[in-house]
Amino acid sequence: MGATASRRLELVGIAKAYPGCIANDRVEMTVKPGEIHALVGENGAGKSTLMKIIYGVVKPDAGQLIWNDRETLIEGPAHARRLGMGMVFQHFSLFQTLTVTENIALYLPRQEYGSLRRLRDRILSVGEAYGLDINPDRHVHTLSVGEQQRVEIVRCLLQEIQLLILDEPTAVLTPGEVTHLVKVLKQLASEGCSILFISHKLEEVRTLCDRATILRGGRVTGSCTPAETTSEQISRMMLGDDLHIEKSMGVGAPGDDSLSLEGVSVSPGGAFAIALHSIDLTLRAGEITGIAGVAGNGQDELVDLINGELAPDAGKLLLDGRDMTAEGVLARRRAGLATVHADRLGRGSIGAMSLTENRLLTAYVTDSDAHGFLHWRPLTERTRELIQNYQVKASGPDDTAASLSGGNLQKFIIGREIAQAPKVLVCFYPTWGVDVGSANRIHVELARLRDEGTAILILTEDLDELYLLCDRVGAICGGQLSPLKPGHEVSMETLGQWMAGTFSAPQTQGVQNAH
Amino acid sequence: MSMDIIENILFATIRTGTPLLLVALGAMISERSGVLNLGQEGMILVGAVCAFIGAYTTDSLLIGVASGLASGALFSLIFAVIAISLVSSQIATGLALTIFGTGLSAFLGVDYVGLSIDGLDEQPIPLLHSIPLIGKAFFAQDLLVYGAFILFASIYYVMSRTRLGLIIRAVGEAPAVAHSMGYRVILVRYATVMFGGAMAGLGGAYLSLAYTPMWTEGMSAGRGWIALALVVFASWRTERVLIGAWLFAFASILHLVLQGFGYDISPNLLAMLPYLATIIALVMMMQRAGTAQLAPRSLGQPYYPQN
Amino acid sequence: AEDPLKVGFVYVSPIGDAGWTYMHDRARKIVDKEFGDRVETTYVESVSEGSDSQRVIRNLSANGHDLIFTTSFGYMNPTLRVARQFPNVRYEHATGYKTAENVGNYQARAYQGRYLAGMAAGAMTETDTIGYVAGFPIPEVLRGINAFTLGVREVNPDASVSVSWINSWHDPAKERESAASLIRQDADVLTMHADSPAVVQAAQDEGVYGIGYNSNMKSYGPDAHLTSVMMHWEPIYQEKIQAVLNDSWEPESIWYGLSEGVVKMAPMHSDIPEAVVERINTHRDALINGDREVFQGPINNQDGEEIVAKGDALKDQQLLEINWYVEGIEGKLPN
Amino acid sequence: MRIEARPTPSPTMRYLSPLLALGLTLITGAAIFSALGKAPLASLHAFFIEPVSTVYGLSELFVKVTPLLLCATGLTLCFRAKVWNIGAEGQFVFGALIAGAVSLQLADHQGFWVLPVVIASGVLAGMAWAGIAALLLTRFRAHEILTTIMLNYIAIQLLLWSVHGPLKSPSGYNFPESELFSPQTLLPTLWGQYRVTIAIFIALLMLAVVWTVLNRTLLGYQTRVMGENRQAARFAGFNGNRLIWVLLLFSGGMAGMAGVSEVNGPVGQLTTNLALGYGYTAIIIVFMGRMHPLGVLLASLLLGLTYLGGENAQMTLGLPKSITGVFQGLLLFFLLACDFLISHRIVLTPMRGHRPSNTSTREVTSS
Ligand SMILES: Nc1ncnc2c1ncn2[C@@H]1O[C@H](COP(=O)(O)OP(=O)(O)OP(=O)(O)O)[C@@H](O)[C@H]1O
Ligand SMILES: Nc1ncnc2c1ncn2[C@@H]1O[C@H](COP(=O)(O)OP(=O)(O)OP(=O)(O)O)[C@@H](O)[C@H]1O
Ligand SMILES: [Mg+2]
Ligand SMILES: [Mg+2]
Repeated sequence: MGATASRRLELVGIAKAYPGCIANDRVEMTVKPGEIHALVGENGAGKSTLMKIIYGVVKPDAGQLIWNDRETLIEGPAHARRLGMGMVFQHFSLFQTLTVTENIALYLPRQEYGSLRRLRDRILSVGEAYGLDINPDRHVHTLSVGEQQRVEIVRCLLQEIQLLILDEPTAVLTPGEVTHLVKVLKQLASEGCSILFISHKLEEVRTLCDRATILRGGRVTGSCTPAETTSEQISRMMLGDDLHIEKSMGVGAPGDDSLSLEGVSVSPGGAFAIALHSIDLTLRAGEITGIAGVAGNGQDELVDLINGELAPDAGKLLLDGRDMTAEGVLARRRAGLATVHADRLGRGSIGAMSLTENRLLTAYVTDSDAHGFLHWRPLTERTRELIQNYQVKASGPDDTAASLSGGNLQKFIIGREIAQAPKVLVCFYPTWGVDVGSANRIHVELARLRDEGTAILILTEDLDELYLLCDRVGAICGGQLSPLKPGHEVSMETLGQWMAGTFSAPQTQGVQNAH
Repeated sequence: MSMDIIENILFATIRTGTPLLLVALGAMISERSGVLNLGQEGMILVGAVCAFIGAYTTDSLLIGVASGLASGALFSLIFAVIAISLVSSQIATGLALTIFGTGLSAFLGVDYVGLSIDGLDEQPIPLLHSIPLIGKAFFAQDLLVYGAFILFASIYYVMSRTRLGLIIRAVGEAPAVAHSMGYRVILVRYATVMFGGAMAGLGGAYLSLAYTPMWTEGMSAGRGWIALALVVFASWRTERVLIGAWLFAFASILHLVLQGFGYDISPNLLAMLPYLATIIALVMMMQRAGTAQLAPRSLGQPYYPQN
Repeated sequence: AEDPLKVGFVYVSPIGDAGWTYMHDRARKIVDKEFGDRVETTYVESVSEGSDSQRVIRNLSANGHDLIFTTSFGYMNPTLRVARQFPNVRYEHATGYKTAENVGNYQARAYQGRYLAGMAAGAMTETDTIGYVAGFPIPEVLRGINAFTLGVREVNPDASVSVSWINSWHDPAKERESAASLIRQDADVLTMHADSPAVVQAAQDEGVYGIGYNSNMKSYGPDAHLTSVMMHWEPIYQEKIQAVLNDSWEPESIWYGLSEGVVKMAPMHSDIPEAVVERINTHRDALINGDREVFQGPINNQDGEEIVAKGDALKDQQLLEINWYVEGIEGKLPN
Repeated sequence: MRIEARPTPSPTMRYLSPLLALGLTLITGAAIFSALGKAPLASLHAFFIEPVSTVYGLSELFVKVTPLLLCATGLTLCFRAKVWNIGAEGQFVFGALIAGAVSLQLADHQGFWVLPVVIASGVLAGMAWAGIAALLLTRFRAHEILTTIMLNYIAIQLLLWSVHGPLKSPSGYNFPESELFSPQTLLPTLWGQYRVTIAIFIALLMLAVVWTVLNRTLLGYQTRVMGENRQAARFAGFNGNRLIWVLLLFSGGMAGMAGVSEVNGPVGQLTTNLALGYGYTAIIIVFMGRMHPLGVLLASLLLGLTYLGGENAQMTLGLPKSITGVFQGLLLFFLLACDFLISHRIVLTPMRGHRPSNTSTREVTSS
């Protein structure tokens, strides 16, 4: 029946408001059968919300949805699945402690659930048909991110699928994996399945997609045929004309060693942790070092280790030449280390507390008096300055961290750490989920800090950012660190191989955890 | 030690362990779905008093058991509404449930204190009950004990083999994900909490209809708390709940056994045994494996679907 | 008409349907009815023996009560403290040992009943083992156990009594578990010194005999119930209220038993042979008439040493302080 | 009607919700009273007003409040950091036991130092008892809710053992209670025949200290961060284990002090009945007072009142004692439920925009 429809999906006047913001504002769009349709837009433009509405996870406040030419009210995800939709969420929707088969079983409707043994066979055969091989018996937490995504896709393919929604599927993949995914998607489209594809990577959109719809502030601001449009033009549609982006960040002038890891190893702390294998890493003053890698390859552990939350089993950590291996977080902060964690609301800040209190979270090292008393007035004043200096959109120091948008909170946190004039700054995903304008401001600040002689380490998945900012680049995979080389000496392709665990140096240890 | 004595100790262990088993199984199910209900003690008491009133006024033990079950489930609904729908602190709400349940049961039971009924009788199963050593313990008990065995087996089956069990585990693991897949997290949690309530009510019914067929204020005597500890000890695994319940039951009758053998240890010191045993068991449990990963990952965290 | 005399009662537990507080309240109702308009009674139940009791007693005092009965041992010191502040109010404290100008105390010679019950038990046991579930090892309880054992040995010198301590006055589950454990040790007659009828119930369920305490516990074990040692407080309450009405109240320590009708035996089980009942009755009459005492020599302690010589008997003071077991009790005395 | 999350918690509701909860409790209470055949207003009067309508009544309220407030003050800090010390009861009992033992030892000593030594011993004992839980938590990661509850039962058995054994009064006819403490070991009362002791001032003082710590010190800040987000605390370099120790020892010490305030106050001897559930009630108080010192003070007064009210209702109305527990439970439930209104609001307007009709699938007239 799907094949006869002229429109697989049409949205008419879809609107959705959250308290305090309008996520979707009278959105209209059409998707044809067999079409790969991109949805692009800045952070918070409402892309994910729109997809969730289509998939029935979120109920719209107004508007109609037309599915295969019939107006349809999606009652919920189960209903959407019955209609032939599948969705891979931006933040994966897998249960970490269950096996692949169990995860997929939960996804299927009751009548299709059958026996787990039969389901297991089906998973294997679908995987084979699309080149998506996964071991159905493994627990999800033992899978790499790429494998987890395969699970998500496979479970959509178990049914006869007419529309596959992918929310930023490539953000977490190595270049090789992206190539493979593209192949799978093209195969699917050729079989008549429509694909809705969200991505911030405009080049990808241009090569893969037949059609693109651009969202801004919840509204459709245009649509285009990506192959015939430049990335520049698409950016303008997304962000408006008044955007100014600094294109170059200059280069660093490396000085003395500030932080050195010498043969540091860590055994996995829990079922979800990755071991680090004899990491050697030296950061130099006035230089930015960048480490690429797919999430979950040991970045968390590396950051925790440097921050002092995780004690190494072997090896040494030197800060400014002093052996700090046995010291805790506080001692390292006193010695001039600052860390920006990827988990903004989970670790970097406390949602329910005011910005003043949030600034104190790391500034207490310098800002409490000798007797352990706090004087709120000067603390508030300093917070006000911070908000001004970094153009954080907030009404004042008393705002809670949770009331800030992701990008603004990130600016606040980075500002907080920079204000402490650190000798070493570790930045984990400095611009994750931050829109282009704010990201640029953060980049400029980092470059300025570098010029003032701080040693900076950046861990990111965003290769553009990496090449833009970093003097030396490398990658981490399965808890092992690739060689670090000046950015211009490492091609995108090499870096991709490093991210996949193939380092140019001869391999001795197997990489078990990631793949 | 003669066979006879061992047989009798086993028998008493199973009997004493039954209310713990019932309550702990219920608590385990609701914790598996991510809800930590500290109101077990209150639910047991309400179950016990309602079971007793039901049985006394109608002269039917069956109605007694049913009212214990139903009252426990209904009573837990208060918790469900406040902690699940109104996203209150589960810890505070659970404690409130215990306090309220203790008061309410005493209040309801005022006119029933010390009244007597014919409790549940033992129903030996032909042939099986004469198996040496274990026959008496497993096959010469009352119907509620057999009921507990059956419930245990069903729960084991449901949790490990069925889609329902999978859904409960999924909800406890990541409620937001379960919601996004179309599972009614709130409904599941209501159901598991009420199931927990029903089991606690049944545990209460066992106390007031079989174990000591009468109603007395506070007759749960801390069993609710011990059941909660058992769940942790069992690391949320059905079969370990059973073992834990029996171990604890044994520890708690140990002082009677020892007195029987004429050991001269202060009964007060012996009465500490079960609690000490619980602490030691907890510590050992934690040493063996990080419970952080054994516990359902959303345990104790309120979830409110947003859409 | 004259204002009625206001009499207050403070109870340690809920009144319920059996047990210590039940019997006190039963007595209260009897005197309330008997004195009619001349007396008005109030009670407060479940008053914990900690600092709350003092407030409750004081509130009763301040509310115009003229005579207050505090019916649990733990009320002794609070009663004395309040009494100092209310010299015009009279207080009667049950089971204690202190008196003051306006505080008297009263006790029952329950041990007399225990002795008779022991005779019944001794006659009915076939295993020669009798179980005794007991709360705390205080003199009151030890007197009961000793008297009971003396009664047992009076009719059956081979029998022995096993005591199981539960460290609680009221914990039916424990009482029952103890009973079960005693039965496992071959006991075929059970009695208890605790507040609930759980032991009699257990006896009924397990098919052995049980002896009740405080109130008549026949209804809890129609087949098992040999008899009960019953506490009837109404003679004391009558006497004390009358004394206040007559303005003749004195702070004294009274210790009433079978003779005054404070201790009574419930009807004997029909299984008990006629001859045994006869013999029990004879002993009862002797105790009432003062022809004999329960603790009259010769009495040996557990180790076989003679404590009371033939012809002697324990004095009240010795009874109040008793802290040893008589011969025939299994196991050691705790602490 | 529809419920929606507020963008930011409502400060007005923060103050209004406890009042609303109190109102609902009173209404429900009145309903219960009339269901029991009592005049609702007179009953409420007997429950909430009469007990404190005399100076003596008021003084007794403070007698009741003293141990509650002391326990609750310690728990406030603990709970702020989400360290769930359910063991104030055991810490209370153990503090009382040791303070009692020391009081008995010092029965024949005179001197200004006697009372401070008694107090210190009780406080230290409470700390030691809480220290066990701290050790089990920090060293073995055994959950404090469970260990502290088990320790409560153990402490009570220890008390029973002591008063049946080593601390039993030699002249007390073997009854399970200690000698009466001699006067120099007792906490001085404030005035006249009333039983309020200086411990109430200690409680109020410590409450002020807790307020200062929470609002004005780094320690208090760290405590609050711990409670909001353990991972953030760890990330920031706060020593979680040390904080757990500090908080548990503090609340244990306070509970121990509460024990002293009771045995060396109105009770004046060790008995088997010291554990009246103050430690558990204090938990409700802390939640009712939403972990704020002033709220805790108000809540302890209110709950203290429900106890006196329960006794009074028994005396004057013949209501069963259990009504107290029922009232406390109701109050807490209403409070927890009303707190929902701080973060959510009820919108009475119909939903914005139109929604597709109820038929799930319907042909669209294509044009
Ligand atoms: N559950 C929610 N409650 C309140 N506001 C929400 C909720 N979910 C999303 N929003 C808001 O709706 C807006 C759109 O969010 P959405 O997630 O759709 O953005 P997006 O385009 O997917 O952004 P990104 O590129 O960062 O993924 C944002 O301002 C967001 O803060
Ligand atoms: N779950 C939520 N509940 C309530 N409000 C939310 C929620 N999520 C986001 N918001 C609000 O929506 C607004 C936008 O949030 P969001 O983090 O998505 O910003 P954004 O538009 O993506 O900005 P940025 O580009 O800086 O990331 C914020 O004011 C935030 O307070
Ligand atoms: Mg965003
Ligand atoms: Mg998105």
